[in-house]
This record gives sequence, C-alpha cells and structure tokens, in this order.
Amino acid sequence: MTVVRGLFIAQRYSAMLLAPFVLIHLALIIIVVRNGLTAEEILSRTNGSTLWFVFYVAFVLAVTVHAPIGVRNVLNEWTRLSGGVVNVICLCLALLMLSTGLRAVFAVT
Amino acid sequence: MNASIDTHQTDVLILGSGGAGLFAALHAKQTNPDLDITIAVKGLLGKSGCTRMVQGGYNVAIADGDSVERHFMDTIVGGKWLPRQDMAWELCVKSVERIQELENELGCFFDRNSDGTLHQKAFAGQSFDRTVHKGDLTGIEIINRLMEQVNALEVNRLEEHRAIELIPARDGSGIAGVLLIDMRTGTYRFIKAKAVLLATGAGPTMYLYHTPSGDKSCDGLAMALRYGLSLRDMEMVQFHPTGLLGGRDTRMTGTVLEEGLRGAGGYLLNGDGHRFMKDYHDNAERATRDIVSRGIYEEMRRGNVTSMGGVYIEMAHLGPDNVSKRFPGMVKRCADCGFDLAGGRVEVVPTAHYMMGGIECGIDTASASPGLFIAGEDCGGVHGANRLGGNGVGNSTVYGGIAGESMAAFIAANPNIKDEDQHVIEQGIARAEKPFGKTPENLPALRDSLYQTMWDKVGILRNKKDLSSAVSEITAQHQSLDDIGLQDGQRAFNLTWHDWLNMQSLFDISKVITAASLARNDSRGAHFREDFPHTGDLNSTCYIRTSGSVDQLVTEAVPVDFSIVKPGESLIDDEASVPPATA
Amino acid sequence: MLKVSIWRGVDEGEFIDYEVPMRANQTVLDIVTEVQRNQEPDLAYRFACRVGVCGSCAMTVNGRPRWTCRSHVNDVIDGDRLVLEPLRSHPRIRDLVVDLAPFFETWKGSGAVFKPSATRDDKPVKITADDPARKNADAGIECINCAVCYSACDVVSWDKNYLGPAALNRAWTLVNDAKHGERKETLNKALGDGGCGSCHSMGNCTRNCPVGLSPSAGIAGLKKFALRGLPKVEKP
Amino acid sequence: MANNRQSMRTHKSYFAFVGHRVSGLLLALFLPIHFLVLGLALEGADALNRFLAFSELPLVKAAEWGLVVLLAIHLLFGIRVLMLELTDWPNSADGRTAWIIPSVIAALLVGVIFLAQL
Ligand SMILES: Cc1cc2nc3c(=O)[nH]c(=O)nc-3n(C[C@H](O)[C@H](O)[C@H](O)COP(=O)(O)OP(=O)(O)OC[C@H]3O[C@@H](n4cnc5c(N)ncnc54)[C@H](O)[C@@H]3O)c2cc1C
Ligand code: HEM
Ligand code: SF4
Ligand code: F3S
Ligand code: FES
Repeated sequence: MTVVRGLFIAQRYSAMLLAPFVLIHLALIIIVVRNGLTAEEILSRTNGSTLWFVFYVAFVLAVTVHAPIGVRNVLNEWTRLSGGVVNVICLCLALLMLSTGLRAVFAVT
Repeated sequence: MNASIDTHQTDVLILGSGGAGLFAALHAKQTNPDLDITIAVKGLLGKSGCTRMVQGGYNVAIADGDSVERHFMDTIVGGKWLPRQDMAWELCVKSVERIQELENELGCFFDRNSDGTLHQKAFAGQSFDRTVHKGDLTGIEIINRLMEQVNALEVNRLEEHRAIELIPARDGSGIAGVLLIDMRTGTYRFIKAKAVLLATGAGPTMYLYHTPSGDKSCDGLAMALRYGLSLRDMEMVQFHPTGLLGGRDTRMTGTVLEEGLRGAGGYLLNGDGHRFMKDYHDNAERATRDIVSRGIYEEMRRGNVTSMGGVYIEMAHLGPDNVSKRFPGMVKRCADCGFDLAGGRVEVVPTAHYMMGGIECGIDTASASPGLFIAGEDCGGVHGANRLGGNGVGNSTVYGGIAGESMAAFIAANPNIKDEDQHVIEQGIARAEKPFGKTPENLPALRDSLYQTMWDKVGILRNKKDLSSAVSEITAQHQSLDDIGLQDGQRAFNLTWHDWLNMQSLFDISKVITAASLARNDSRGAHFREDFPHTGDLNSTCYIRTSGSVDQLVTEAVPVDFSIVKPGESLIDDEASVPPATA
Repeated sequence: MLKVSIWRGVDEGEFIDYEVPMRANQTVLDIVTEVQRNQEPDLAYRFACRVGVCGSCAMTVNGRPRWTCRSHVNDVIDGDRLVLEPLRSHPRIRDLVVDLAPFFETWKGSGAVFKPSATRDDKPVKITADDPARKNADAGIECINCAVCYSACDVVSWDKNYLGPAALNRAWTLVNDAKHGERKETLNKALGDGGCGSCHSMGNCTRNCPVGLSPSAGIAGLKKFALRGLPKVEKP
Repeated sequence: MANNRQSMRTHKSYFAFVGHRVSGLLLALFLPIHFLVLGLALEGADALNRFLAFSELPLVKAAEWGLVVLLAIHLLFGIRVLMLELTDWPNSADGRTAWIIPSVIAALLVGVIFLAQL
C-alpha cells in the first residue's frame, strides 16, 4: 500500500467518523447556545462524564487525521511549496490539533 | 539548401502507425526483443490514419458453419477474380488468429451474442455473417488497444515526422533508410535502418469527395514508385455511396455515413424528391456499394441534384426516434454538423474510400528491394477489383503482424546497415525545397482543380475520352504546382508546405490511377468503363501493373495466377451456400 | 463576418484577429483551415480524421477545451467572436498545437496497460455484454484520447503529479475487465502517487468529454475499490 | 447541448468543490483556536467566561454563525463526496449534482436556526 493510498483511506474513514460527530456537535451547539454560553454551563455538562470524554477524544483524533490530510492536498495543489515542506506543515498542524484538542478535552471533562 | 540533416540509426524503421504499422512494431519486438524499433508517423502515433476510423468491423471466419474457404471464396468472387489468391488465402487464415490476438493479448472486447460468443454481423457481398465489431466504432477499440501496447514497449517514436524519400543503398543492394521531415521543427532527418516497413495507408484523397483521414495522401505509393517498385490494380478505387455533403468549405464533406442506413431501409432521393435507385436496380438502395454509387453519380450528371449538388438520404419514414436509437453515432455526428438525420433529409454524395491497388510485394510483405517491406493499404493485390467491407482492417493487421516477423527474420540474416546513396537524399531534399524562393500563389485553387478532374474524369464512371483528357489536365496542373511558391518563414508545423507536399504525391498517384484506368478495357468491381461496360472473360483475367517514372508510366497486363481456385470452381461443396459467381 | 482571435506563438506570443466569412455548415476546424488556406499560410493546428474519432484536433475554444472537427461554430460562438488557444496543461509546440506525449505518459503511470491472460491460440472468452463488470468497462471504453478532459481538469493544472481523468478512466475499465491479467496491479497504480486520490470530483472532465464518457464516475469507482477492496470479476 | 457555453468554473460540481475546500480550510484554521479557547477552562471557569463575554460582540457572533454554517456545508458536501465514492452512481454522467443546492439550503437553515436560538 502506498502512502498516498493510505492517506486517502485514512481521510475517508475519518470523515465517516466525523460525520455523526459533527451532527451531534451541531445539534448540541444549537441547543446550548439557546441560553447563552457560560463556562459553568459548558463545564457542568461535560465535567466528569466518560461518555463525553470518549466522544471528544474520538472527535479530536478523527479531526487530527482528517484535516491535515485535506490541507496537505490543498497546499500541494494551490501553493508552490515542495512536497516535503507541505508534509512538515501538515504534521505540525496535526500535532497542534492533537495537543490543543486533547488539552481542551481534559480541560472541560 | 538546408545543410544540416540529422542522422539516426535504428534496426527497424516503420512508416505509419495504423493497424499495419503498430502490429509490425509489436510482432517485430515479440520476434526479437533486442531490436531497436523506430516508428515514424506523419500524425500522432495511433491517432492518424484510417484504422481508427473503421466503423463496420473485421471479417473473420470464426463462427460455427463458416469457414476460411467460404471467407476466401467471398473475397475472390467479390474481388472479381482479380485478387492475388495466395495473399487472399493468407488473409482469411490469419485473420482468425489475429482477431483472437486482438481479444486475448491486446485486450479488445468485441460485441457479444447473448451466450457470450462473438457477435458477427452481416456485411454486403458476403455469404455468411462474419463481421466482428464493437458497435459502429470498431476502429477505436482496435487502435486504442494497439497503441496502448506499443506505447508500453521500448520503441522510438518519431511523431509528426513525414517520410519524403526512400533511400537506396549506394551499392544497389537494397534499402538503406528513409529521409523525413520533422514537421514540428521543419528540418530534415535521415534514419538509417536495416529494415523499413512502408505502412502509410495510401488513401484516395485526390478526389473531390473522400473519406480517409487528412494525413493520408498516397505518400508511400509515390515514394515507392520513385524508388522503382511497381504498383498493381491502381485503377481500383472504391467509392462509398453515402458521404456527407456539407459544401466545399467544410472538412466534414465526404466523411462516411454508415452503410447500415441504407441497409435499414433509408431512402435516397434526388433533388426533386424522387426515389431514383429503383430506376437503376431491383434492390434499390440496398444494392451493393458500386451500383448505388453509380446510380447517385448518374443522377448528379443529369443534374437532378440538391442545392449543394448531391442527393438526399432520408430516414424519417422509419420513425425519428427509432432512427436515433439505432444509429445514435450517425445521428449525433450529423447533428454536430447541423443536420437532422433522424427526422429530416441529409445531403450525400459518393465518396472515394479505399484503394484496392498498391505496391506489389510478396506474401511475406517483402518488396522487390531487400530490406523494404510493405503492408496495409499501401500493398496491392489482396482485394482485387473490390474490397469487401471488413477486409480492410483485416488486411492491415494481418499483414502488419507478418511484416514485423519478416523484418526480424530479415535482420537476423542481414545484420548490416547499408551505406546510403547520398545523391537520392539530395534529390529528396531538393524536391521538398522546390517551392521556397518562388512567388507564393494560391494552392487551394489548384487542389480544387485536381479534385474536380479526378472526380469528373477518373471517378465512378470512366471512358477513354475523359481519361485521356484527364492525363493532360493532370499533367498541366502538376506543372503549375511545381511553379507555385511558398512563403518561406516559419517552417515548423507549416501545414501549407505539407499541403504542397501532399499534392505532389497526389498528382503522382493520380497519374498512375488514370494510366491504369486507361489500360483496363473492361468493367469490373470498382472500375466501370462506359465504353467497355462488360466484364471480360474471367479465365483470362489480368491485373494491371504500373511502373516507371510518373512522366513515363508503363502499364502492363499480367495474368492472374489462379493458384487456388479457377473461375467457375469453388472451394465450397455445399452448393446451396456457394457465394454467387458474380456479386 | 466572424471575428476570430487565434493564439500565435509558443509560450510567448499574442492573439491575432482574423475575419472569416460566416457559412451555414462550419466547424471550428473549418475556421482555422480557412485562415490557414487563405490568410495565414503558416498557422499551425492539428487534425486527422475530421469526424471525431482520432482526438487530434482539440483546442481551447472560447475558454473551453473542445474537439474542433465536430464543434459547429453556431454552438460555441460568443456573439460573433471565437477565441482559439492551445489546450492548456500541455507543453506547447506552436500556435494551436500542443505536445501530447506527457499526456500519454500518464497512461503508464496509472497502470493502464492491458496484460493478457490468454493467447492468440485461445478462443475469445465468453463474457456477456450484460455482465455487471463488463458494463462498467464498456461505459468507459470508447475514449478517443483527445486530452480534452485532461485539459479541463483544474487539478491537472495545479498538480503535475496528477495522472488525470483519461488515464484513470482507462485504469477503471481495466480493473473491470475480467480478461486483464493484472487487475490488482492496475488498481494499486491508480491509487498510488498522483492517482485517483487527487481527484476532487470537480466534474469538468465529464462535462467536456466530447464522446460523453464519464471519467468522474470511473475515478469514483476506483476510489470505491480503494475503500472496499477489489471485487472478484467472474471469468468463466 | 444546454451547457455548451457555460464556463468551466460556474457549474454546480465546481461550486461544490470550492465550497467544500474553502469551508474545510477555514474549519482547519478555526479548530485549533477553538480548542485553545476551550483549553482555557484548565485555567478555571473565569478565563473561559472572559472569553465567552468577548464572544458576545456582534462581529464575533457573526463569525461564529459563519463557522456553524461552514461546518454544516462541509458536512453536507462531504457526505455527497462520500456518497459519490462509496455508492453506485444513478447514471454515469450524474455526480449527484442535484444534492448540491439542497445542501446549501440545509446549511443555511442550520444557520437560521442557530440565529433564532441566540
Ligand atoms: C471511414 C472509414 C471506414 C472504414 N471502415 C472499415 C471497416 O469497417 N472495415 C474494414 O475492414 N476497413 C474499413 N476501412 C478501411 C481501413 O480503415 C483501412 O483499410 C486500414 O485501416 C488501413 O490500415 P493501414 O495501417 O494500412 O493505414 P492507416 O491506418 O490509414 O495508417 C496510415 C499511417 O501512415 C501514416 N502516414 C501517411 N503518410 C505518411 C508519411 N509520408 N510518412 C510517415 N507516415 C505517414 C499516417 O499518418 C498513418 O499513421 C475504413 C476506412 C475509412 C476511411
Ligand atoms: C463533518 C464531518 C466531515 C466530513 C464528512 C468531511 C468530509 C471530507 C471529505 C470527504 C473530504 C475530501 C474532499 C475532496 O478531496 O474533495 C474532506 C476534505 C477536507 N476536509 Fe473534511 N469532513 C468533515 C469534517 C471536517 C472538519 C471538522 C474539518 C476541519 C477541521 C475538515 C477539513 C477538511 C479539509 C481541509 C479538507 C480538504 C479539502 C480539499 O482537499 O479540497 N473536514 N472532508
Ligand atoms: S475521456 Fe473523453 S475527454 Fe478524456 S480523452 Fe477520452 S474521449 Fe477525450
Ligand atoms: S475534472 Fe478533475 S478533479 Fe476529478 S472529476 Fe474530473 S478528474
Ligand atoms: S480531427 Fe479527429 S477528432 Fe477531430
């Protein structure tokens, strides 16, 4: 299996995972913003809940896989950056997403 | 003069990339993978020539109940006993192998019956439904698969390289190479080769209306004649009855509207809307190509024509929806050009389609000159006076493959490269350089006069008076071509220069056709002499051989060797299905 | 009269305007022929069959890639103007002519070369035309390799590694061909570097294919195999 | 030939491509910021609240609205792409272009609901 093929498959599978997550997340946003957003509210909903913990960790992981691969395509096609540079940028993006994402999940749960 | 000639060397040089050229490359490589092979072609590899344009299909005796003998008899009888019998036989035998090779080794997929076996359709003049096809675009399937295989090989590709002269060895021992013009740069290139295949596909494009692709202009035949080879059956030019007529200023004029339209019951109407074919033959529109072509031509001569000077084909009575469903390709093609084939009338004319004649060569494709081989439409003798629909692509693929094997064998026995005759190279260049430095003049007008002369006087109906006057007209026109100058500036991809060169070849071969037509004092197949309307005695059938220089052509009647079957005999015992003696 | 602007030159060059008489039956190829025959003898363009089977005559006509021998002027003209340029994404040779060699190189890259699984001594295999895999292959088979789709695809113009719709479309037909001896290898190549993962379903290939093929559908089919694995194709 | 003169970049599939790509890119840019903000919770609810107050500003609200719509658009276009790649096509020329406009409408609807909830 070539790298590109692996990336392609990873992106599609992560997209399939993301689809329900984003749906739930969207629904949630709409429901919760109804009452204005406060930190307490967010935290009370999520703090201590394993379910939400698992949900958000999976979300972060999926996005970490999905988005940098997408950005990689965009940069390869729309910029003159070399393939190597693009890979480094996307790896950084992935690390950034993973670290900030997990930090956020731990923060709110 | 252009001093710098680029010189290269190769083992096998193939001119042309139709079915013949590409099969030769494939088989030469298969026979000896170490051969260095170069394909030089006037257009793009696999995208030029007529093999791609094949619509109807490929004749092969592969079905239960059919036989090679029957295919052979159809070919001989259809060719009016003029074909070279050993070559026709080889064609019928080898096409079985070739069609399986196309299917199994190249990846073609031909249409199937519901049980998964090959579908074979009827084609005029055959006693069995034996034409293998892929819809009505069979050529695309064949040539796409062929070029895919050839592209995957290690071969040198000289695309948009036009051969202008066959160069003999200095010591007269055979061919040394070929002089070409690299059309993309406009420079000359000499390719030395141990073996050369001429597969440039002839092409009767000197007629006002013609079907072949624009890159075909009888270059190969003209070069071969200059080189000293003899041609045969050159009076035999096949006309297709229904070429699209869109006026003189559109290149779509002359392109073929499928035979199936008439077969399905389409009407041909003259300018007054009269269904004239009933006046000429009991089978009306469904009569054979030559009869319908003559019928249409007769109406044209009488002036019973449409606004653009042809006749109409009308399909609407079969129901426009039905027509669109059965002939989607033709309906769309007409629609793209602005005509409504399904519901309206489309103007058509007979159109020059194929040259049965060509260079004389052996059954192994070897010409009289060692190292020079001939295959495909460039070669003469397989079809005699008439080519069966479906035997054309068979001829080019069968003999192209044979040529590949023959060339490999030749090189094994003759591994040395020969020294070229420099003098002939210089002559070749001088000929191509001729128009530069003279005052530019109107080339299209001259082309039109050649078209018209050939159409009117060496066309569908011929007679001595017209043919004789054609000789002088063509000679005069050729003279004017020699005097015409071309603006010398940009030589790269200069189509006007190549038009000029095309016309040189066309003039040469027009003279040959005219001479051969004058020499044949009877009517058979594609050749109809109004002053000799009957077919002569079949047992003393001769073919016409033309040789010599274009200005001093020699014609000779050579008896046909009935090596396999004599007139009146048949290889098929079962009387009920013997092919008709005269078709 | 028709106003025609034609690109003259190679990479450097300019548009030159010509006026050509308007006729009832006139394709874009006829227009360039008219210019070459009567006004500009050294105008470079390419054609062969003139009936839409050889795919030699494509160029950019008023911004879109087209075959020109079968494009009636009335169908493509913008007011009374025609702007003719060479096909994009190909090296240029001169005026309206481009070099198609790199385009054909992509065929090899996508694994689009038939490998036999039988020989010339075998009877053609029995496969019916309504076999589902065969139907897939048939739907994509009549490509005239005109490079119109290749030129129409933005990804091709952005990413020099991208093999493009035509080569991938051929790979798709091969992957569906029971007779093809290397279906797996072809699929691997088509999914590899520059392969179908780079297609973003823009659809310009399909919208412009003059013979009505749908490389988009073929490429989507390859992606399906990438995700789901190569299905067995029955060979009797 | 209805679409004969239509340009190369003004048809539905192309629009869907651009929409999907631009929304994906913006989301990819926004997401790390979003995560950072949520991470503020680690420093206590106050920090987060301070930020959330900032997010009451109209401009920020508008941006938030945009992101919700982008997410919805990317999701719907993404589902179309997955459908193209995983299921058979209704016919070979039709890349489910009929889904594109409804997707946009649905995304806008999400936006409207979001607005209505504010
Ligand atoms: C519209 C049409 C429909 C047909 N339908 C059928 C059919 O249904 N069945 C059938 O059996 N036959 C059919 N034929 C006939 C068949 O196409 C030809 O007999 C056959 O393809 C000839 O093959 P070839 O290889 O000899 O030449 P071609 O395929 O014509 O190739 C000739 C090659 O030589 C090249 N060339 C020409 N001059 C030069 C030069 N000076 N230097 C270098 N290269 C040169 C050309 O560019 C081209 O590549 C049809 C022909 C036409 C025109
Ligand atoms: C809601 C679930 C999601 C689905 C179903 C989804 C689906 C997809 C798909 C199928 C692609 C490939 C498109 C193509 O190559 O043409 C893609 C690309 C992309 N996605 Fe997503 N995605 C989702 C969420 C996200 C999220 C949350 C982000 C950002 C954080 C994102 C960012 C991207 C990017 C940047 C691309 C690249 C676009 C391109 O190559 O043109 N996606 N997405
Ligand atoms: S798929 Fe269509 S547009 Fe592309 S090369 Fe083939 S025929 Fe031309
Ligand atoms: S235009 Fe290009 S992006 Fe894909 S659908 Fe066609 S190959
Ligand atoms: S000239 Fe052959 S496709 Fe246009």
